[in-house]
Amino acid sequence: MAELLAVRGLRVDFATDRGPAQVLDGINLDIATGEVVGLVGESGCGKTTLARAILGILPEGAARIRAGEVRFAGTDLLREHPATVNDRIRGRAITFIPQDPFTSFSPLFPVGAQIMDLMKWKSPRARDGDRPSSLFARYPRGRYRADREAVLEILRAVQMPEPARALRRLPHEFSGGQRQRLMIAMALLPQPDLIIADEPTTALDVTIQAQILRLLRALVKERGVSVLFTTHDLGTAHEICDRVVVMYAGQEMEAAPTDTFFGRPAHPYTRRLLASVLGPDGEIRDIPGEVPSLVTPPSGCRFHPRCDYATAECRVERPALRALASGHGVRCHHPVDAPAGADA
Amino acid sequence: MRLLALALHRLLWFAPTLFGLLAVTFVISRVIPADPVALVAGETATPAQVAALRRDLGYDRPLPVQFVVYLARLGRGDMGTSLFTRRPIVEDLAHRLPATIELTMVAMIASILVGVPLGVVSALWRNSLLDHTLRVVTVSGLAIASFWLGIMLQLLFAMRLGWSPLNGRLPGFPPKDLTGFYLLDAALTWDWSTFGVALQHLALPAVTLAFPALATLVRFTRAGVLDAMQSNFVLYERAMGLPRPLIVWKYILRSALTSTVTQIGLLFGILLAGAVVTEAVFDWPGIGTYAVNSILRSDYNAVMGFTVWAGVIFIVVNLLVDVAHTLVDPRERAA
Amino acid sequence: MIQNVNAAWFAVTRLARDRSALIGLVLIALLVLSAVLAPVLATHPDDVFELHPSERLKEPSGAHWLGTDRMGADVYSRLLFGARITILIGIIAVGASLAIGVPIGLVAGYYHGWVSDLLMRVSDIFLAVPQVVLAIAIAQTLGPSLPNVILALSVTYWPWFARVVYAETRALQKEVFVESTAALGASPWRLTVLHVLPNIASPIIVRASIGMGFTILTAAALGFLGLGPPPPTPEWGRTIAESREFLPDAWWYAAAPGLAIFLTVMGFNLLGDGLRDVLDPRLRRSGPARDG
Amino acid sequence: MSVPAPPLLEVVDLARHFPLRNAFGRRVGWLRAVDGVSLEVRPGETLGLVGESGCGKSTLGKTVMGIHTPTAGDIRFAGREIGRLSRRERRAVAKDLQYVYQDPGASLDPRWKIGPSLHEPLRIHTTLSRAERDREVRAILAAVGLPDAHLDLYPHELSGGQQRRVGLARILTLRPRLVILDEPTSGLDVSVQASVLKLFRSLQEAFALTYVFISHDLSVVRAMCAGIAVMYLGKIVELGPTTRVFETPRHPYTQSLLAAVPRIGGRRVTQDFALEGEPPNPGDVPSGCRFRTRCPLAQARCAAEEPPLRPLDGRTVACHFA
Repeated sequence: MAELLAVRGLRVDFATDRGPAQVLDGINLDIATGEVVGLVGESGCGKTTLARAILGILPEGAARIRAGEVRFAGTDLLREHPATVNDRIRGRAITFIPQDPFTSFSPLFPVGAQIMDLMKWKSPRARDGDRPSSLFARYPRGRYRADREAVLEILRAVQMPEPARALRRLPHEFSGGQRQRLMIAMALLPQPDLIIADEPTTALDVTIQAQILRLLRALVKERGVSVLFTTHDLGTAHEICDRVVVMYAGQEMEAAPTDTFFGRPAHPYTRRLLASVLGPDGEIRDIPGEVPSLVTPPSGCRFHPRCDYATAECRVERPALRALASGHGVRCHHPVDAPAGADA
Repeated sequence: MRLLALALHRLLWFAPTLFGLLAVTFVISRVIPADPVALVAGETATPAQVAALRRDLGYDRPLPVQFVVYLARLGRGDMGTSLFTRRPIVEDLAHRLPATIELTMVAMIASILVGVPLGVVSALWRNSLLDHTLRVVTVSGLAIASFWLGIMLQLLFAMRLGWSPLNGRLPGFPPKDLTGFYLLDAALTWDWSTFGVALQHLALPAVTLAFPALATLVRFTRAGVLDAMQSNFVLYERAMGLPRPLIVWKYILRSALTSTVTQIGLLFGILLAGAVVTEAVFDWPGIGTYAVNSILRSDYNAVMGFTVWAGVIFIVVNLLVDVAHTLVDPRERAA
Repeated sequence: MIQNVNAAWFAVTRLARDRSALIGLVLIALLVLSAVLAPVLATHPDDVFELHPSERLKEPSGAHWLGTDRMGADVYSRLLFGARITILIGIIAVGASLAIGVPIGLVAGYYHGWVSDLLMRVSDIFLAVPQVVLAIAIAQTLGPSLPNVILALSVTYWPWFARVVYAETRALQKEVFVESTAALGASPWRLTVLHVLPNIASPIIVRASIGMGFTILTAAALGFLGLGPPPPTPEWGRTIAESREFLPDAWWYAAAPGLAIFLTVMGFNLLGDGLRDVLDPRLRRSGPARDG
Repeated sequence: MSVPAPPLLEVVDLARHFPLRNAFGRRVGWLRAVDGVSLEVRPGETLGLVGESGCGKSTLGKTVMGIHTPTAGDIRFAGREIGRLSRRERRAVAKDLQYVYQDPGASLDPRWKIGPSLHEPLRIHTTLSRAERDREVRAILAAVGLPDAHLDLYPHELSGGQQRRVGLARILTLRPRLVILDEPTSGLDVSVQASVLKLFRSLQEAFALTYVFISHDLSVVRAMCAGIAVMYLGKIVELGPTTRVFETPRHPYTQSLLAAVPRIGGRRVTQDFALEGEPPNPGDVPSGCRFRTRCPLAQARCAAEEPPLRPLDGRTVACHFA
């Protein structure tokens, strides 16, 4: 499969009262065309920061990119001219599905107005000469009609009842599930190559989540769009992803195709994490210790203070990413080679 | 529909609030050490004359009775007679109302037109030199005594530089009386020289009055914009690469204005309170001067009249603000 | 107790780091200093009561730093003594407003029903008319004197505190710790006095600081209109009114007390803003965006 | 089999309705958050209350706790009716019946040190001396696994996990008999969730607690509870032993709910997830069976007739066609 996105050695610091926190510490991530990649990890592991760094919307002032590159279809987005990225990449080649569909619409405008604002600038039919040059420029008539047709069609695709009427309604008149359907529609409208979905089902009830996951996977597979799907819920990752990357304290610990990731996880953290998911046996297994501070992270491997397999080497030497099999990488000195659950 | 419901709901509170306000003012104005009747009758009046006058004015009856009589008259639009000018207070007030409204409106419009954009810009470039400068200006605006600011402006622009008249509303004859607002009347009758003179007279009091209101508006707008910039929908719009001017001047500004609109009621309070003192400084022939003079002369019917007027204006403005808020925020409008 | 002292000290050091709050603190310190040390700092301490017709309306000079007034008194010395009146008015009026407004706001905020509706309606009535108007009416009714000015300001300012306390109490009732302490079986008295009040102290303190400034402004306006303490009390607002007939020549006569009012009110406003930033954790700058 | 212990908590036909008002403040209808719920909890048992947002499970918990007053029905705690007590009497019941919020850490007053916060329940409900209270507080603190030194700290000086333990300790100082846990693991990461659940289990043993466990997370309820009540729009649709309900769910809603949970390993469960639509507005519930608008089995009878809970296969189910 062709490489679409490649993040290499990305380091991002956040200013805090106690000094800079290394929220992303030399992270790598690959997404191939048409692939759904899950980015899993616990609160504070940096998955949202990574998603925002790729989009280029880290909080100004607080966040600082120290090193690395974000290569998208050959260009390094971090070094490309910001105006060009905003114009051609963001909202066109890469789109976004936010975590909270309740607050991601402006409450003051009908959703139709907000969708058409997006289309005015980000419609796939907008050629360079056809794009409005300023804020007050008119929406080209012919394109408006075509764009509106496309909007109605995509609303039908996300199973929004009465699409034409829905456009006239205000965001608060929709349920959470419907709003997330609108968000998915807006992410698909510019016909992007990559969608970044940041915990898009966390705020939803389980039956609605199931509907949304089913819908999202069907739509992106049908259109061949790549997706980066961040979640803290391993079950959700299993449902939707082709490949899963697990993060811990700002680093990727393991990346593997979904079956391998859940079937033969090699990193001790991954194995512990999977074991803590409640199964039908009623066993409860936690991970001893707490997530480390990112201001003063542990030396060597960041997981070593909580790891059963830690040796002197782990305390001193930071493990490099190593390939166990095709598409299966692990950042560990002592990867485990056994099916999941064998050591639990 | 929802709008109507809201307006009616507000009106339900109108009567009790006004009643309470009247009761408070009435008690304050009648339980007084000085005897207004004796004051009106003059120093040379005999006790019999004073007593006759007291009976005339109805001041000899028990307080609750006086209050009921007053309310009944008020219901017919009769606020009584000024003890001092001996004219109906309704007439006095109506005569002076346009001057105050003209001054207040000009100050209000000026502070909105200047304050809102400054607030937005200040938030967009926060911690810039401009932001810091504006912060000093706004903090000053709320710390300065408006009567002193007025005097200093008079000192500089009227006395030293001679750029503007010292006080008053207009020398000579006013323009043809259409609305009572000189600026408007002059413009309507195409009398641009009168317009200019009226504007000159209006400038200093309007600036004096507008300054604290402007400071309040800048602060609220700045806070509102900063709030909106933190919201998730702005993050989403940035993530989708929408042009920054669109995000700022459409989505953020609109969101910030919904809360600023609410502040306009407060703003009006600042202006009305300011008008009382500002008019006194500039000899502006409006309600404020009338109120101050009436108070100083213990002309209690007139004081009551002013209080009723101020209370009604206030309640009505708050009602309008609620309605405006509903218009600005479509969530409120939806059935 | 020690913890409280530490907490207070912590707040002060944080305040000192906020530049505008620091300026506010310095201005207020200067005001208090001038008031307390007025007899020492004044170059002509007796001028508060004495007349020197020969020295009338002298320009600022080495002998009279801020010039003299229509009675020939030293403007600078009278300003210092005026600071005492200003502080007195501010503290007593705000203190009395707190004493009336806070309990009313607490009761109205904690209980739901007609009593709280009534209490809030009453404070709304007071808020319906500009404070300065109501204060003028009351001060005039009672006659111009210092206690009457303070009374007029207290009677008209308490509703602001009642409103703030009411709103904060209502907001706090939705907090989990209040609801859970109630579920634990705590009595209303315990809940309001031991839990609610300490947690709404910050907005009350902030409001009190800004209220000091506001009250001082209103008091000056009353003085300006001739409703303040009668002469020869060196009240700042009255001084400005007196100076008007000698303008534009005796500009210092009008400028100096106005500046004094401005700096004083500015001090309280800046301090209030700074306190809001320091005491209100909701407005504290947050750390990095949290995941999840 | 011996005679079962009498239930500690008995809820009979409990209802809690909230008035819906229009813009004029006039009542235009009722939101029937809890509408005729009956259940029993025996001493030492853990009953799970599951359902999606808006199903009324939290309202049920808060009504039992006395935070809401019941619109109708009885709440019997240890044989005594507690739904209609005066406020003062009701406060006294709090000693035996406690409620744990979603984040127990948030139940601590931010301006109070841990020590006074832990003493407070004992000051309210007992006449113990300071020294006796202190002994009790230290014992409980040890039971939740925290050192004495924490007594002198403020909540914000503790980590989130420690705050949660203190919040639980505060409730346990009264040695309650029944504890209602309201979504205690919602929003937690799986590894943290595991340690919290472990703590609940050990405390239940140490203090002989009875739990009512409210959660939207089926796997958590499955791990923690012996019995389970599934709620939909203010009603219980299925009630029975957890293993039975999970292995052979009989109500179509329970079936959908279980089918919607993503599972690790095997095939994707959402691929063939069948339930369509969203729950209706709880202010305007459908006639008859409330689930019929989304139910794959719905027939004419379901709109006309409300299905009662009836015993079936070792549990009770409210469905005509289960």
